[in-house]
Amino acid sequence: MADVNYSEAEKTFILHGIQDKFPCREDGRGCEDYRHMEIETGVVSNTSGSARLRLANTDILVGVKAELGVPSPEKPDSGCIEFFVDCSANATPEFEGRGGEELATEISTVLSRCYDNSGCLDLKSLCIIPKQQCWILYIDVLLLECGGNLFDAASIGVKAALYNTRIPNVTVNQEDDEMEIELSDDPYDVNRLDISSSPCIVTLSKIGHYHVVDASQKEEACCLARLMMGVTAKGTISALKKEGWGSLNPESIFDMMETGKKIGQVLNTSLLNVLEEEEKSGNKRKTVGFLK
Amino acid sequence: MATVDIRFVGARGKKDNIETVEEIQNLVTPGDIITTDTGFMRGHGTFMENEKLHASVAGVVERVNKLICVKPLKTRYNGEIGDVVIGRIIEVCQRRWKVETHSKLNSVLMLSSVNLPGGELRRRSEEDEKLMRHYLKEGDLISAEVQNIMGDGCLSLHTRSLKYGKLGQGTLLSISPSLIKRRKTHFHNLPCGASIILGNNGYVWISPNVNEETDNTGGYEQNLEPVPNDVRIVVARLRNSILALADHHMIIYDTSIMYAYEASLLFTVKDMLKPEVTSEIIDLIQQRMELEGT
Amino acid sequence: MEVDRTSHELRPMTCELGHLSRSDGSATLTQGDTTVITSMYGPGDVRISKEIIDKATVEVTYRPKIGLPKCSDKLKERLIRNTCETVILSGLHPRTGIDIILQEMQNSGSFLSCCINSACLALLDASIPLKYLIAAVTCCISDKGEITLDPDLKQEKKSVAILTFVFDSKDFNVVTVSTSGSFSNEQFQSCLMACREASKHVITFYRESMLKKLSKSV
Amino acid sequence: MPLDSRRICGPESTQSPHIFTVNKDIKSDILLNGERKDGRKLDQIRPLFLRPGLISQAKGSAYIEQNHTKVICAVYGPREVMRKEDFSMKGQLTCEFKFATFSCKKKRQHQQDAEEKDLSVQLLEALEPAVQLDKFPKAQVNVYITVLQNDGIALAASITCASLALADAGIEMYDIVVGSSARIHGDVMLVDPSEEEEYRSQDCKDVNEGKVVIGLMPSINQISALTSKGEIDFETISQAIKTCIQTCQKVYPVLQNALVNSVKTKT
Amino acid sequence: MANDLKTFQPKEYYRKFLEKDVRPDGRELGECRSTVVNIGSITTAEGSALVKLGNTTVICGIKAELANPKADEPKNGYIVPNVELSPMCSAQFRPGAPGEQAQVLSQFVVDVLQNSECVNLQDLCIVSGKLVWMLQCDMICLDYDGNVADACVLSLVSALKNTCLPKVTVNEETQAIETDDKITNNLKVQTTPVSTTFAIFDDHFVIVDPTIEEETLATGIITIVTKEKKLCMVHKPGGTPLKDSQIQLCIDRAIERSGQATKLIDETQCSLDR
Repeated sequence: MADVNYSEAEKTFILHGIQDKFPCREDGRGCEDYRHMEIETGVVSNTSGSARLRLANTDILVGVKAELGVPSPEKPDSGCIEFFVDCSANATPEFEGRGGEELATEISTVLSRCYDNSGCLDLKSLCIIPKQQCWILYIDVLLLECGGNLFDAASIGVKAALYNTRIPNVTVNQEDDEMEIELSDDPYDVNRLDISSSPCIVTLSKIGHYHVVDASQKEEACCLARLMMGVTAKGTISALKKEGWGSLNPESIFDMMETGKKIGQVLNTSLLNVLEEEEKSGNKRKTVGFLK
Repeated sequence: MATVDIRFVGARGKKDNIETVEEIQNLVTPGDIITTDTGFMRGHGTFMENEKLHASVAGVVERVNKLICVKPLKTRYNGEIGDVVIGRIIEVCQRRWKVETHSKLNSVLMLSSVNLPGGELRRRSEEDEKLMRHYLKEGDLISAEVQNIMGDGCLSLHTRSLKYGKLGQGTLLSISPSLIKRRKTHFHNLPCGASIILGNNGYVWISPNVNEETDNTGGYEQNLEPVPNDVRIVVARLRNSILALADHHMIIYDTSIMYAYEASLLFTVKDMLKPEVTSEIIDLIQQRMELEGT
Repeated sequence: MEVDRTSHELRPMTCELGHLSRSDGSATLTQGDTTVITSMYGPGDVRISKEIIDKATVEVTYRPKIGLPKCSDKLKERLIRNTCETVILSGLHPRTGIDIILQEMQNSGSFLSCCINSACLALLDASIPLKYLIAAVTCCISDKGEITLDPDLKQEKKSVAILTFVFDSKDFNVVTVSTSGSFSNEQFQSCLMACREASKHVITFYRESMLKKLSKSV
Repeated sequence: MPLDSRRICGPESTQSPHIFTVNKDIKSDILLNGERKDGRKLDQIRPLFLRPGLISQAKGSAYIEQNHTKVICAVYGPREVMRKEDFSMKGQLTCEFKFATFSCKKKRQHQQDAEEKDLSVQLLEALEPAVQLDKFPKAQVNVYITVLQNDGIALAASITCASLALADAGIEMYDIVVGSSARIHGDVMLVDPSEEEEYRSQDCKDVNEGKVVIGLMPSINQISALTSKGEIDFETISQAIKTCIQTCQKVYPVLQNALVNSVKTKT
Repeated sequence: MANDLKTFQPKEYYRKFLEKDVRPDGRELGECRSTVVNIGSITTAEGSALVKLGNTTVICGIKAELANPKADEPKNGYIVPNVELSPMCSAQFRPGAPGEQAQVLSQFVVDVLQNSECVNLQDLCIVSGKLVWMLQCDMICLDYDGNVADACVLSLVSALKNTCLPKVTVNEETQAIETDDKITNNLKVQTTPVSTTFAIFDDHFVIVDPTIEEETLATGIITIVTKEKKLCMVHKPGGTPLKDSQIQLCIDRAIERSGQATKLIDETQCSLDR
């Protein structure tokens, strides 16, 4: 990430702001407030599902492409989901060449770990013929601009894109021993994914003795250790990861987890509400796309 | 109490460009012929070809007597002698610091052009050279004045006045340099309880009020005491006000900032992050400016 | 052990020296149909990371006819490099680099010895100070136990073991040995003897080639 | 995959014979009548064998064996940083995590795969808080981990092994990091799971199936690494973390002992 | 004092010892370091062995997989040996693709396997032209204290002797591959190649089983691989020219060593079987 060296005094200013009795962050938020988010689904026409998320000036585009493939031998009766994150050099010149690779693999491993259980996304429903044919969901996350809190933003984008995903209906005809697959080409004869229990990542940044959500880039520079949690709408935790070069007291980890769980539930519900609302507005809605 | 402010793009309020934007005069794009008259002098953003003066950047044509320039809408900072700038130390070198000032090249602050603690006219000893990182280290912010522009466009800075120097607690914003209005003074102690420095390079520094009598020491002694909560809220509100102004391409100077600040008092600081709130604030400012004719 | 009379001789050798204009020394050596081109540069500049304080850095690059160099080529490269390093008086050129590049043109048997001989000729051509000359000879043992010197590809295929020896021109001691296949100690000894005899011819050939080259240039 | 010209290459595609096993045991529950298959109690760890300082060429090294889990670690440095572009007054720590090709049931690749890269990062983040990086400015300490055989808890064993090797190398640290792992199975917690007991995403359908790995600095009571897998509710995961902390505290004296003994034999 | 000489003039230091027919670590010139073989310790591998020559440690693991044979050799299986000099074994190796030394050693092991014919590749055939075994043998060096080549060969041969393959058949009707884990067969190892490396010091001292220090100071290296009483490789890549008598001495020593090593492997193997 774009690493700017901040001065002691600037860091102290942020630190004290969070430690205050009535916490006031640089932009006036409290410790548990997210910045303004805007989301739009169905922005890329040649994907099975897509979404674009702006979280303050973090900008993320997610595309889902469903393709037919062979299930892996270890789990023959379910489909696959694969994450690929691309850190565009548009976001910061440091990502040029292989510069963004490290961050990209980090985001994609955390995402795939969040979705690596059957409760969060039912991969079995993606199987067509066990051992032979299944849907593989390729999820591409493109990072257009970084303004902090990339993990949360990426996971929200992914969830929205999955909500938007439509997979063509498939009928299997059995002739003798040969299985034949027929893809429906009716654009309305489609299946949707159940994302009601898909997780969103909540990153809690430990700054001084307290923790905040949705840290800005400047706050990330002050933070010693972060706890990333994949939280579902039910409040279960699908993945947990401590990150950063500092260590954490067990007590504060439990505190952070408590906060994360609470915020994660709010985040999931608000996201689902917005997505449903957007869908209701239906065809009247004009795609805004990439222009502001 | 946690808040998650999320919405879909379609729910965004109507675009504010319904009012027809006034046609801007003298707007040119690269290659446009500005004049065929050979009596003019070629300034920034222009070039001569076949005895005609062409624009080389997109922007507004400006004329000062015989000199014609094109001022681009968005650009890196082009330094001028006497400008107040804010910069961040990025490297400590031999007898100089390299400073990032959002200009084309990194600016230079010589050890000989800073005030050192303990007297303005002290000689720089070898001891001082060794202590350079002690005075200013990587990451520190300074306010300074452009002393000189070198052949390659690199700015040489100085802090030889007590109002310049290392900055303490506060928050830094970066906006387009062309939005900063050039004024007599760029240091303002605002009545609401905070100070701002409007750097010509587009960097704006907001900090708790400084007492000019006692605090102007060049910043070598830093006050790291916690800032009171009310002041902190003022700083955050000012930050959001300035960003709102910059977002709507309004010129930034002390009056416009104060207007924005006063207009924003209707809302909580947190709400100012929402786009509809900012446009409402901007509307209020525009109305007030029209009323007062500024 | 009987040594086949007709197979006691080496195949005809021809060489061309200094025919590459850009390199400091070059040689194309043909033994039978086996052909190798060697060019060499140096003593010259060397990358700082590879610089050795008290002697020259000898580097050998071997390029096969097709494809990228594989592990087996690396082993060959190492063998040739160590052999060349032994003869070069590298202490005379500290902190410099001597690069030897070998290009396979055709392999029709006894390939390794052709490589080493051609490298030696290139070193001669570039007038690099050497301790002594080296001569490489290959022989193979057939399943009946017959020893054939300087075998071609067909003979190599039929054999149970192939041995390559490199001798110095001073005492005709063994500088390098490389073998494949299995054999008894006695077989090893008789091959060593046979190759040592033949290596003297190689040295004579070097002498003649150099004479030819010098008489041309004079 | 492109042919690797720097290695001896076999045929392009191969298959493990175990895919085709006919008389495969049907995957039963990991607990048999409420007991673990290897007869351990739920909170019982496997016998632990530790040995610091066995690689003669390395600055520090350690070997850890927990039943069939075998991990070896070497530490080199502090030595000069190869790439000098980033100036820092702090030292650098790097970790390379590798499964030996024969260490798992499935054949591993020679090159580091995505999982190994991820584990390298996790290991680094577990160790970094413990190492006093400011004691070797501009220099680098390299930690190399090879898992010779994986019978569960590869990461937790690596964390313990690596911190032991760092201590053996005389690198200044705030504390030793002890790793431990637990398998969550419904409302049961299996400490130190074996390979068979470890969590695999595909054969668990319910909530509260998963695993937790932590790295603890026991004497300053700080957690330096924490990861989990599987969908788990809040109370259970908190309980699992607490269980792991207790396990670490139990293992800690063994580590101390091993280090003290190795110092004794050296002098 | 002795340590200073070792640091500043290591050659002189060694010479002083060798002139008295002893080496700094107390060995005689013709004495090998203590050799330890530990067979079958890795249970995830089909065959494995750990070998220690003094400090030098190499672990070899064999992973068996199924593959299609080459069209021109329908009955031959594959043995794919690779030597891995991981950065953990010495400060001179860096992470990444194998360096020159690792490549050279890998090829050396391939040559030894080929020359000694220690495994008949046809023994690896399951169905001719269809299915054969591929044995991937990885030798990972854990501690690089000289003479890794000998340790690699020793570990590979021990691991091969330890290798057990499950019974695999191809069902003739369905063409499906069927593996039976319960029935395993030991791999047949026909010969026991043993490699012995000598370092030549100062053009006339010949020392066996050199350590890393001795390897760097040596003026030449000669490796002899024997199987039983026969030679299957004499490898001397340059270095000091040797007289015939010196080579002969090395060969005799190598044959002697070969006997000891074979006995060691067999004894370890036996103790395992019991």
